[in-house]
Amino acid sequence: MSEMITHVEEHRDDEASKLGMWLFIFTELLLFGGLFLVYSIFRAEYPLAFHESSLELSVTIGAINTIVLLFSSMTIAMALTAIQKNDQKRALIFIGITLFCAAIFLVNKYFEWGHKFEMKLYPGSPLMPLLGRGYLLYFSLYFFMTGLHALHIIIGMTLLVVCYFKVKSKNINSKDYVLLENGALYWHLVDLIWIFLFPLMYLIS
Amino acid sequence: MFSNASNFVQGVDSAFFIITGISVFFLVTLTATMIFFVVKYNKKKGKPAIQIKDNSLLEITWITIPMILVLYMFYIGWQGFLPMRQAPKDAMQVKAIGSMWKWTFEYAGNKQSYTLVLPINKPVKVNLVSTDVLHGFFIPAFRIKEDVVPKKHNYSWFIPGQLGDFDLFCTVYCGVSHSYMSAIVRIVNQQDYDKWIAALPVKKANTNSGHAVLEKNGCIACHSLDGSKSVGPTFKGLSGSKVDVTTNGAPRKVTADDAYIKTSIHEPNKDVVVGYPQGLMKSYKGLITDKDIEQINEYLKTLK
Amino acid sequence: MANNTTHTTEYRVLAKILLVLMFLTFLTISITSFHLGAFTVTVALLIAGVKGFLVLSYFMHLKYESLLLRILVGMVFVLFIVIVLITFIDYAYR
Amino acid sequence: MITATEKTEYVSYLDHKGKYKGIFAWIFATDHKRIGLLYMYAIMSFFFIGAFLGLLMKIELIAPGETIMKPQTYNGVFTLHGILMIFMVVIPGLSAVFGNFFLPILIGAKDVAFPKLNRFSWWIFIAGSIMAIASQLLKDGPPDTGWTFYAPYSTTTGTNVIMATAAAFVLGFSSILTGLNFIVTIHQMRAPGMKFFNMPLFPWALYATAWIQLLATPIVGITLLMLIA
Amino acid sequence: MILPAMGVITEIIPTFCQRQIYGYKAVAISSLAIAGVGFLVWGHHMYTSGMSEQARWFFSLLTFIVAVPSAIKVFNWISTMYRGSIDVKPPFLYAISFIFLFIIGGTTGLLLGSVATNVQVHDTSFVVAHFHYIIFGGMGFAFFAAIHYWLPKMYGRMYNFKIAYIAWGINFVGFNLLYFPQFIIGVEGMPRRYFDYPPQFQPMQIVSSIGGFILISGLILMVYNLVQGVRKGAPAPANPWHGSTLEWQIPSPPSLENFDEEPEIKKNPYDYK
Repeated sequence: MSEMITHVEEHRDDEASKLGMWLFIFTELLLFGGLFLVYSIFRAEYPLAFHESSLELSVTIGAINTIVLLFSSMTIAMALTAIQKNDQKRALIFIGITLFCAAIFLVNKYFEWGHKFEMKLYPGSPLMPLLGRGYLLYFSLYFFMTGLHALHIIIGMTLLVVCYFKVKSKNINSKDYVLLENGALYWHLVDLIWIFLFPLMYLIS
Repeated sequence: MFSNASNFVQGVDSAFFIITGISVFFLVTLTATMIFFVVKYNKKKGKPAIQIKDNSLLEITWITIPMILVLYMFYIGWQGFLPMRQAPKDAMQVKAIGSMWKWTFEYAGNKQSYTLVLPINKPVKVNLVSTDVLHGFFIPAFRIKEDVVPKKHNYSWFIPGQLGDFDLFCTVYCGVSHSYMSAIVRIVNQQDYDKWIAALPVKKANTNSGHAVLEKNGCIACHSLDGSKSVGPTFKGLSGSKVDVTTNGAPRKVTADDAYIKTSIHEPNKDVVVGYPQGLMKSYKGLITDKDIEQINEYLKTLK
Repeated sequence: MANNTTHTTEYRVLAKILLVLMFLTFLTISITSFHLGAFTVTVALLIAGVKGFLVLSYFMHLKYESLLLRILVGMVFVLFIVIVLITFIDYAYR
Repeated sequence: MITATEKTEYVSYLDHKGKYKGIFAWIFATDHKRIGLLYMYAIMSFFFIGAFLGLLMKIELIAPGETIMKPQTYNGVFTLHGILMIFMVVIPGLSAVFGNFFLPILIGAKDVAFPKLNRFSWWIFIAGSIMAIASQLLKDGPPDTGWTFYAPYSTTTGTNVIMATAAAFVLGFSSILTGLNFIVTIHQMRAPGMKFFNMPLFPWALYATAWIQLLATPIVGITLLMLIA
Repeated sequence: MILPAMGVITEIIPTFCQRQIYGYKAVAISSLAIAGVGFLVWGHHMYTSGMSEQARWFFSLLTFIVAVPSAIKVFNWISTMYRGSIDVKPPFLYAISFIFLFIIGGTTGLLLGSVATNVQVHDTSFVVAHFHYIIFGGMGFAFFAAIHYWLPKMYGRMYNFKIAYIAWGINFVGFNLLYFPQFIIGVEGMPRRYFDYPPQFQPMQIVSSIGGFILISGLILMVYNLVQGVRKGAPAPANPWHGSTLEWQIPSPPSLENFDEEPEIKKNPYDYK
């Protein structure tokens, strides 16, 4: 294979994987979009139950989590900036902060869920059939959507941990940082979903 | 040209014939052209192919013509359909109840029948109700069909125009005996109808609360109350009897006491009665409360 | 660095965006704590939309991406809105 | 310009010796042509199972009443026929087999944009298919809802509907990844000088299909999930 | 999902007519149009489910509109045959029977799309027949066309033509016998997914079942022929059909990375001779 072709293909690879990442983000957005649609249909059907159920959620924890996620989203964007400026040390710090924020988010989520379980507010609990179908739907959706979101956080964290070590071993550098870029894109997606999840689940009542 | 079994036959059938006519015309001409080309420009004739690129005028023609035709077909279809959703206010009201797997028709004055008997030339509005899952209310001869959706109001209306018996089918797949969920629609003269409705007994309400629980949860669809064999074992004489069951593949005999009935509701696939397939019933754990089960047990004891 | 056309966003810009986002979050929380009925939903979703737009265009660098990608992202959102509208038109009238 | 004359070192993809031997040379292949053939073998087998089930239904329907099977079996048979044919034959069908094999060739590329992802989607496809078939054989009996899983009937039957829906979900994921791969391939891997309107029409059709797969599958997936809820 | 099938047919027809496709851009853009509108027509499956009038109107219209780009494609295929030099080989036979079956499937689709007639035929075996004409007659036959067309390229071997013609004949007859009667009983009111049915439908059911047996024997014969071709068929040349797209310019079967050199790209996609 000639030298020229190799060069051309490397050039294209980065663009390709970024485009691929974006396409994947589209499907993710529509997946959650579909869930939002389901949510709004059931909400229209059982307005009262949804209203009362959403009062059970703690706005404080939700708000803290929102801020934590927004902050982490910024730090990961900064990590990318740092890499682009060939500043390895700062990049590592920023990725570290992001991972730390993600951990805080999950811990918060753990306490929030634990509280729900204590109050027997989960699908399949003995309390649920007594509350009626609207409540059951609300909490099913709540656990499913936040659960799916938490799953995305974990996937995103794994991706960022990989990025962290690759930055450390200089496999990600100012010349080749498409993996970090994609990881960051994914992390922003997680943030983006939460931006919509938070008001819908916690605030509107 | 059209039968006048109901007032919709003409609208639906004329739409049907026009669309079919256009379709057949296209099918025949296009196929004929295709075969003609295959023969005429066959390679065996040895003529070389002539390259022709596109011709905008031709392209636009065959975008426009189908477009117009399609819009026309849409229009007549819409015209045929419109009256179906506009039931006259003075129409006679009948309630059709679809449940697994039978149709029940309720007339004014709490009268119930399993055959839909209607007077000729009189508009009827059929209110469709489902007690369990989706069903379909379909009378082919009348050209009407509506889905019967649980917990939602839906209706159908028509003016029967011909005496005789017609088939009524369920068109939405609803389980094992879906294909047996049919009924007869009988169109009679006004006098015969009056006579028939007068003879129809008023429905006796079953006030037993256990019975109500069974009905509400759709148990009776599969478990008969009169001893006949259905999808599942009958309830008649069940309470206290000895039952042959298969537990984890091993046959054994159990007494159908209260505990057995509770297990059967919570874990229907644990003890499966011999002669019935496994997996047909889902667990009702969490759907029927312990209190309801007590009432069911009380009621079953009365079924001897 | 011919193989990557990504724009480098300065730290300062990112920090500013974060401040705006935080502000919007508090705005949503305070607005929804008044009971304004159907209005609340609209405002909350509107603010969420603005936040989403900011995240997309600055954090995700969409502002500096190729036109193709921007059109695609726009189309996905338009598509989603169309689906929502269809569902609700159907839902509202049945 | 490449001519059909064979070069001395020309080795066809079928004879190529890679890292793996025997059957693993296929299962671990990243070559789009081998993956295309893998899809073809799988899909043809499912097609014949499906066709056989269809034949069983036709035998049953040859006369009114019970001919060779019970109603419950019949319902299971047409459900399995639908699931097999729709999710495992028709939806992947042409695009996975011939799209994989010929898309890169038609646009003058060496392979698809993400060969490993391509192999991964085949694995997922097989995993989903195994789940779909397993849902028929496990102890609660085959689902009897038809391939559209009409709610609310599907929520009241005691059969393995959840497993079957999950299988459809997994298969959908596979087709999303394939669609994604094709779109990126068409955008980024065209041979130098080939514009969009220089592509043959088969890639065009695949391009349009890939977008549908990418955008419609998540929504369909959600509606499936709604049925479980 | 019919789109790739149309794509395959658009490749096969020009090759066997020795002509380039008529109206390249129209075909390409109609693909996108079908994809766009097709995305929104899922609603036509739920007419009778008591959906709102507005929504019924909307979905019916969309369903009709899909017909237009499909019709454009059919017209373009047929005019590609005009003044060509047509070489009737198995892939071409499958391709034109695809067009035939697709027209039937498509026009019966119009009957389903029209709200009035939909009420009559929805959820009957008419739908089953329509569905199979589109999916099996369309997708399936396009799949068979594609196998017959590209098999020499994939394996570098050729199958037996005579058996391929016979298998095609059996498939075509069997297919129509199997599904056409279902249109008739569908209009008469036979609901789908019925295990049992009233006796007036029996004659057509028998015809249909016989068609089923014929079709499956044709399929078995076809696959047998293809497998034999792969195992011990005569070696196939690089370009057996005198095709004019890129894939025929490389050896059969292709090498691992398809092109040993960067291919030269021509302005017209059908100029590689």
